[in-house]
Amino acid sequence: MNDWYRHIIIAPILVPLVAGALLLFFDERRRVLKAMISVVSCVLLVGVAIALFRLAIKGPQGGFDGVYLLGNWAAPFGIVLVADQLSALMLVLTSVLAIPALVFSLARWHAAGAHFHSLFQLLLMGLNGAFLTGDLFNLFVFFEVMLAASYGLLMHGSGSMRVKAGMHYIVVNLVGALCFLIGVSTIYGSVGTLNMADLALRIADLDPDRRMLLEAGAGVLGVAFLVKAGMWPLNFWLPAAYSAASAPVAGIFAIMSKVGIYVILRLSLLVFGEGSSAGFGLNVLLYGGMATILFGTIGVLASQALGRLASYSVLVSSGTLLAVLGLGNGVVTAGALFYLVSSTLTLGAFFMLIELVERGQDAGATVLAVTMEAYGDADEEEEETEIGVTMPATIAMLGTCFAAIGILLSGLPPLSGFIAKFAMLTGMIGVNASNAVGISLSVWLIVALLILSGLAALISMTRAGIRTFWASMEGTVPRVLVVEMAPVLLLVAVTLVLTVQAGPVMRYMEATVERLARPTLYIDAVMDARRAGQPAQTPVGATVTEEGI
Amino acid sequence: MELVLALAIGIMTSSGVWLLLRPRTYQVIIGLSLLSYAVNLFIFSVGGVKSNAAPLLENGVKTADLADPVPQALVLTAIVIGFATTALFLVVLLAARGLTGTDHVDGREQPK
Amino acid sequence: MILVLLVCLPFLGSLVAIALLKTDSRVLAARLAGAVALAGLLMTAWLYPAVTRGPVRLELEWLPQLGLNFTLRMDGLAWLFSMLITGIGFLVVLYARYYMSEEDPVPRFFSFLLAFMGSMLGIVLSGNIILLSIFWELTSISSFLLISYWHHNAAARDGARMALTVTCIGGFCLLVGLLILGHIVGSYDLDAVLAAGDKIRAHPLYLTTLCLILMGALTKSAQVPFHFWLPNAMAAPTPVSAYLHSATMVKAGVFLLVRLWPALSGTYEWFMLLGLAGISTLLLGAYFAMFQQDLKGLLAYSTISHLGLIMTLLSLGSPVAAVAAIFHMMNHATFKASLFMAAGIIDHETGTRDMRKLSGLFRYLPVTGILAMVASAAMAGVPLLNGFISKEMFFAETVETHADSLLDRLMPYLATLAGAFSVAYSLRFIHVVFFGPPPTELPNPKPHEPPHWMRFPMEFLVVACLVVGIIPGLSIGPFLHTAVVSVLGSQTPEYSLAVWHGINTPLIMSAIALGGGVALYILLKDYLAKCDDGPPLFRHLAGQRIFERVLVTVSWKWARFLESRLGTRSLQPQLRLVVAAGLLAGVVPLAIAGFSSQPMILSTVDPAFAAVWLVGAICAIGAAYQAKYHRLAALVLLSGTGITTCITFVWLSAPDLAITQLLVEIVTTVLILLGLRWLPKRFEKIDNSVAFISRARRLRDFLLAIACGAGMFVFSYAIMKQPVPDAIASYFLENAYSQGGGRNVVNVILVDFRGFDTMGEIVVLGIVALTVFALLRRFRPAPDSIEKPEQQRIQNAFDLERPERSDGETVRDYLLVPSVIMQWMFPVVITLAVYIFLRGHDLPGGGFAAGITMAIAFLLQYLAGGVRWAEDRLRVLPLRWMGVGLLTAVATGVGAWVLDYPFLTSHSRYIDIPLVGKAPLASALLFDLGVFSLVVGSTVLILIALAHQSVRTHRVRAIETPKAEEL
Amino acid sequence: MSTIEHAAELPAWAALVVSVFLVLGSGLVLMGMLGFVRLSTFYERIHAPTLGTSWGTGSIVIASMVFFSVLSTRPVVHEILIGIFVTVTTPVTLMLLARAALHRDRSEGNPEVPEDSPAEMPAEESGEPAGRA
Amino acid sequence: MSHVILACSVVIAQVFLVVAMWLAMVRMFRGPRAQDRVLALDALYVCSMLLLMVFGIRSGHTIYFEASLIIGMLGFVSTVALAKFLMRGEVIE
Amino acid sequence: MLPYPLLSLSLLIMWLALNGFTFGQLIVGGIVSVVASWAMASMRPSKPRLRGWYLLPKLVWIVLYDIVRSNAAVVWILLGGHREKRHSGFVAIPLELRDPTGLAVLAVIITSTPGTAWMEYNSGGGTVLIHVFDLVDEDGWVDLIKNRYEKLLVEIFE
Ligand code: NA
Ligand code: NA
Repeated sequence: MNDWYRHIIIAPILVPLVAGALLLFFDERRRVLKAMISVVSCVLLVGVAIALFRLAIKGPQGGFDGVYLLGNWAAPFGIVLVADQLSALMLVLTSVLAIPALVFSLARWHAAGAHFHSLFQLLLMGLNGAFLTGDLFNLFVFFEVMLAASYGLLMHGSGSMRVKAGMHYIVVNLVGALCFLIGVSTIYGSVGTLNMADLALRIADLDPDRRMLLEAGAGVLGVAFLVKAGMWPLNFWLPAAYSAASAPVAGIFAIMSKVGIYVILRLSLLVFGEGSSAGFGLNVLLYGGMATILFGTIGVLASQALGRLASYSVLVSSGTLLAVLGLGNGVVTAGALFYLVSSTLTLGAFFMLIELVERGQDAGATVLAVTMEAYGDADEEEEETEIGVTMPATIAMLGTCFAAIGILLSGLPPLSGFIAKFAMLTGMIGVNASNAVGISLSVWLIVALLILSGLAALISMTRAGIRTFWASMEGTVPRVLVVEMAPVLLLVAVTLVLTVQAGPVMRYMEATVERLARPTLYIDAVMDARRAGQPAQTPVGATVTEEGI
Repeated sequence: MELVLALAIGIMTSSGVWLLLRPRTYQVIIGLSLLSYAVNLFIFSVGGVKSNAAPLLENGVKTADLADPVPQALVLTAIVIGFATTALFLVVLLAARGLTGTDHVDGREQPK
Repeated sequence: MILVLLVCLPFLGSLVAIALLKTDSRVLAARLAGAVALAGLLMTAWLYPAVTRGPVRLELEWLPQLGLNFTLRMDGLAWLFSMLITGIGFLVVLYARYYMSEEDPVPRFFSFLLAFMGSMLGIVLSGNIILLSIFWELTSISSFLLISYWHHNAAARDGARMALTVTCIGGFCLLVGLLILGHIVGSYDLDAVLAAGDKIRAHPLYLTTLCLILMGALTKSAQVPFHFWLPNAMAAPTPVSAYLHSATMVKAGVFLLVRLWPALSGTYEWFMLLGLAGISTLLLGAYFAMFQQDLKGLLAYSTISHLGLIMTLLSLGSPVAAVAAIFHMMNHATFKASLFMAAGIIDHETGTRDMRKLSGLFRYLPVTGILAMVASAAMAGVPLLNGFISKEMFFAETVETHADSLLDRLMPYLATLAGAFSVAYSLRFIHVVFFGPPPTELPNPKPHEPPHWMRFPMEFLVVACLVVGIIPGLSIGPFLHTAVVSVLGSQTPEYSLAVWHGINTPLIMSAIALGGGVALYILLKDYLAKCDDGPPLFRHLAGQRIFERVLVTVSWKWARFLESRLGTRSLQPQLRLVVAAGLLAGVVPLAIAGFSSQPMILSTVDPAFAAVWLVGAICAIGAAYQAKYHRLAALVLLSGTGITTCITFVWLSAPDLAITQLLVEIVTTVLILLGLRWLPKRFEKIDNSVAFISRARRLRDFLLAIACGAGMFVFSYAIMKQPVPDAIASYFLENAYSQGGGRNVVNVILVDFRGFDTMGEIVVLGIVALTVFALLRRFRPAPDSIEKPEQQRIQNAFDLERPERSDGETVRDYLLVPSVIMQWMFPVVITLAVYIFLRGHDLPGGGFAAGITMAIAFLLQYLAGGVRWAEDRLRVLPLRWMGVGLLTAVATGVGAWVLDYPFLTSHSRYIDIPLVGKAPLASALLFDLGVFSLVVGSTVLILIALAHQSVRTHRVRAIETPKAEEL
Repeated sequence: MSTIEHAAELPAWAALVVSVFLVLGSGLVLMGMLGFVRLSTFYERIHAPTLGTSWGTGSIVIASMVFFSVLSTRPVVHEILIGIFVTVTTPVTLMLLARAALHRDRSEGNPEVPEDSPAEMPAEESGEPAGRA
Repeated sequence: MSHVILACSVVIAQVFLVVAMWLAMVRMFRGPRAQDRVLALDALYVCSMLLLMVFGIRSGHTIYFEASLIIGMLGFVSTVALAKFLMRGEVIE
Repeated sequence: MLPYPLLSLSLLIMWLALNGFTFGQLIVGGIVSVVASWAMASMRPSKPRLRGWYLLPKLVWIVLYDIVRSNAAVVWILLGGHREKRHSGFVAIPLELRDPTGLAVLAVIITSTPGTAWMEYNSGGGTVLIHVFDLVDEDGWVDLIKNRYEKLLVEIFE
């Protein structure tokens, strides 16, 4: 542990935590300062994430094993953080989404309630922790950190819609958390470890009774992740929650459903990748994912409000990922990772754009007005009126962004949505599909659903776009601030970059999947990680104990 | 002992699930509390059941005889998180009740 | 590189044009567009010599591992089409420069037009079939933007949407088809695909890929039954129609089939699918065209019909037919573009396109009239015009036998009939518009010839029709040959483009068609003049209406129905599902593995323990039973279960858990009580006649609850019967003291081995406190809860009505004695908290338990004296406590970095304090201090925030009543 | 029946003392709870648990103190804190509950409970004038 | 011998206390009023506390003492809150 | 430094009872008890003046004795002794004691003693309403409370 830069692995967790804690010392009135702390933290996070990303590319060959032994306890006894390519990818994605969402909130949302920035930072902490941890129970803890922060953020700004949606969201996720606990403890009870690598190692020679329990535990655990990932029929909370959340919050929520996916991907390949429990639960993912795509598609078509449309698009995205992961096909999984990145950014941008678009239709304004009601709180009345100038060509920009998002969602060229869909399809039925096996019925079904969902997105987005921009926005130009427009543009621009740089990006995804497909690499890295020296001070009592006990 | 504990967990789970599925927010919060008792006991039970073997190191006690400390640590974390989420849910149900005027979980009486 | 420029220049031009949006310069944008088109034309022309020697290729790596590269490839066919796209593009730009009106945002128009041009060039130049499909979709998108250019017009919006929807459906199918094609061939490279024709046709997936690719081609080329979008796209500005809907975009479908002709054609399936679609489109299009009253509608159906003709030619699979198809594509582009321009001029000058209003325009627009007449003649297949030659070739091919079938044998007759129709509508177009009495109902009563340069594109195209019609071999011949060779390669047949082949079957068919057409028009003339409701027989078969109805039904009605059926917005069904899923997930693996409850070694049952649990279980059931109507009773019973759980923890060797559970229990009870005040009153219903449905629902929930309980019972029983495999527990037990410096293993795990979990856990608590605070700041009680509770009202009224009693005396007396005791408990509980904190590392206790205890100390003071009393005396700054706690925990962790150890590495040592002796000092203790501080802060914040609501509602009341009491 | 090995070295007198106090204390608790269930009015029932909180608790505290003191051959007195705090805190609950019950009975007009007004108290019962001492 | 006496008395004490808990629970169910239930809860707390003390004697460990102490010192907090709620309809005014 | 010496002392004793007596614990306990009594000072309670603190042992003895006696009495009643004659009822007792701490001690005594329960205190009239389990003679009770407890408490606290 002599290389100081190894500590960077924990930085994605500590930076937002410290920022969140520091924010508590300042009064709500000191908004500028709070915003600055928050922004600095996010910028740091991007830097840290990119640094980790570069280290992860170097990999073990480059002298970076990516394992961090917390408290200097060797695996499996202590908690380890593991920054491999997949984690690094998710970290970068999180931070790239976080900055726009945060900047967007600075226009006005961060002032719509107390402690926005703290909650935002702690949400990032939870997300990053969930992506980094290599320990099942620690994963639970970070899930809870993330969820708790998301509860607060979801209801940020209050209002009947948000609180109702928040209540459903909370209850369902509480039950999910209970499932998580049951699952983790069953796994501990049957295998005797909480470390994921150790678990993967021990699962190889497990007697049948224990294996049975382990699988039952993993099943219950899976329910928790599937609830989070939004698999049908466990996902009805999601449209309500995501569409009720304020725009920047919904924007950052775009990555939350991906946490469930991430964990499923991680565990299914690590723990159930090989051995006699191999492929455990894949069918559930496959068919559940397909059902989710279908449900999401139906919802997309049936949605009148843009917020619900976007939320159902989240489901489509989740369903696609689940179904594709359920195929258990490495080539397709690489495409799925690309899709994960692309769709997360798209949805993030979409949620933020919706507010801007709807502002012209005075829907968003009323929501805020309800919450702004001065109900005996004098300190809330000083709500500043919106300042700033309406940008030139606002409508054109909004329209362009809307179109771009429509194109992204329906998987049309030229943006990354197409590349993502193509990358998955080509692995299923295209050049990269394995020729020997032939193409199974379920693959055809997924292909059909992918196409259908794209089509549904197209139909709904054109319907909504026409209604919003051409049929009703005549004359009323929404007041949009630069800090609100820029995040959306930035995210769309990132998808453009993803398209142009599809080659290198895909190479990274393939390398990631390749590494995931070889769990021994992960296991060895974790289990062989060396403790830093010996503890500087052995307790004096140590010798006494050995005699005494 | 195992049988008693398992039965207790089962009964609390049943009661909790029943309440969880009721339409009033108060029923749900009581149900969630019951369920978290059940789950805490479940986590605890995973480590096996030992009486009078608390994992406190004292001179002359063989460590192998002591109860498994890991589930206990997990339960402690679970208790804390359960407490936090119960508090949160309580406040949310109050806020929802204030905003919607009803204590129905869907924020309105008699959903179609 | 010039290929890249050729494709990219229009897109660049498009971006530049959109940047001109603010400059209001109509002319500038048009000039830019013209320049781009002209440059494209010149570049294409310049490439001709190279193309004659073989395809010009350029490959840029893009996504090589997935077989998608930016490959451009220009062969003869692509060259011919590039010429067409850039050439007609240039003419259309010229035309549009005059056509577009002052009010329109012209730069946008040209921007879209250029984007379209680029996409179209991309299609024809793609050397990778996936790249082709990318450009294919781009044409759909840009055409959507062009059709909806006048988006304030509902017809334009609907037409655009329909075009987009239909072509995108096709586009998606095409993509899948091309992917499968790539799968069969093993590459997406066009050359590889074209070289693998035999392999493709022999593959089991051939039919699938063919159908999917055809879906793309048929939708794009507006073939029956997907033709309906094209007439609706006529809401676009006429230059768009002239460009997209005659010359270029609709040709993409047939172009694709020509492109893939070597790979896909020549099978029976190919013949039948294309033939059926083509011939029916040919006939129906022509038939519908006759009955149109809108000039552009007529042209649109005519276009559909001609595309059907091309499709039919392609279906035949013979090389000569392919030649004819390519040739006719060119011819159709020239005469149809000019006709659309004519229609545009008429519309522009007269203000209408309705043939019932138009009449005798020849006297106003003689030049336009002549041009239109020549172009119509070409469309009708009159000799000495380009349309005639390709039509002759078509007739000749239909006579041949290709795949012996009914369709094959019927083809000559059907072709002739369609020919007659086309003569009839061409004649009608000219006759109605230019001849007859002077018009009376024109919106612009005095039409006149348009500016010369607006007419120039038409003139040029009509001259082209004539030149090709008279000297085909010298004009188009070589270029066509290059194209044909590029498609057919060694299969290139002998063919001649001569005008006169002698009197043969095709000529007779032409003559019949010509004569029949004239006769048909004369017969139908009067009927058509009055016909308002479309063609007879097919009046009700309006594809558009069917499509819209289907779309609305499927994408709206069904979707909404299914959404409500497959989803729910209520909480209970959701929970039911999640719970059931959890149950299944746990039970199914057990069932699959064949779980059996084998006889097991169990420790003996302690009757006292069992008896205690009898209490716990009954309390749990009682709580479940009472929670609806007797909230307080349920809470009390819940506490009963809680205390039983504590006893269990003690009994089963977990004193830490018992303490924590107890403390949490106390705080939770108070919390729930604090909340209870804001819930509505609920009285037990006397009415016992519960509806059957709700009773059934209850039964289901009951069974589910029982099942879950049984599941958990089995699950926990199964798990308890097996000891945990020794892995990490013994390590903790053995090393807690030697390496963790503590005797309480649980606490050492919490603050050292797994201290990171604890850090996360306190963060959760902190977050929740913040959320609670934020949420309660906006708290608004329900109307029926704003009032003070009944008890308080009674007691206050009692105090008020007695003269000897002061206001609030009842409550003061009530709390007088208890509050003394509660106050004196304050320092005692603080001492207890310190005690619990300090002993944590070695004995049950620790930061969390101590924190809660401390919070209870504060809580007691609030209970004893109320909010204002307590806050007069205590200034707890919960947020500070929380911040300090978090930072302390982090700082402890980071402190290890200084010694170059990982985060949270603990250091413990015993230090000698004078007089006191050895005292343990572990960094873990500092960490625990952070935990303590955060827990105090969070718990107090939650409690205070809730308690404050009672005070706040007084304020609300104060605001509501004008005579506000001073606070 | 579980045997108590660790108590093997306990002298017989101590075991006897501990046993007596244990049985006495728990017996008192049981008696109290029996009364708690059987008594008919709330005001009567409120007396019953005090058997447990007074000498019921006291006896068991003494038993525990004796037991551990003898066992570890040093005075173990911390149990006395339990006795003290139970004695001090239980009345708080009882008082508050009793007053709440009074309030409820009065507001329901129950004739069994006295009216809430010192003025209406019979003169002979307030032997001295209510004034400051 | 001494530990047999002790074991007997411990068992008797446990049985008495558990039965007392049952009785408290009976009152908790029967009510009839909320204050009866709260009183029953308070009694249940005391019984539990004593049961834990007896368990401490039975196990010979003092580590279970804190749980009893906390019930003894802080157990009244929740019942006080309940009682105050009954009297005032509100826990903290 | 020491706002409530007696409190600090009690806390120190409590600390030592909890942790066992060592010199180290004495120091730590001392610190803790002082800090805790400062915390108490911030609550600004009505400061009790223990004038007759020497009478405390006597009071404790009387109370313990009475509790034992009334325990027996109540047990006897519950076991079925003279059930038909027993009747319980309220007794209002006028008090001179006004010191809240003294009242609190009285309330604890009355409530802890089986057979009597503190019902309600009226600060206006200075009367307390108690409930007696076995009420034979009302005046006897008034007399008992006033003479046996109140007098002593007045001496101690006022
Ligand atoms: Na008590
Ligand atoms: Na009493």
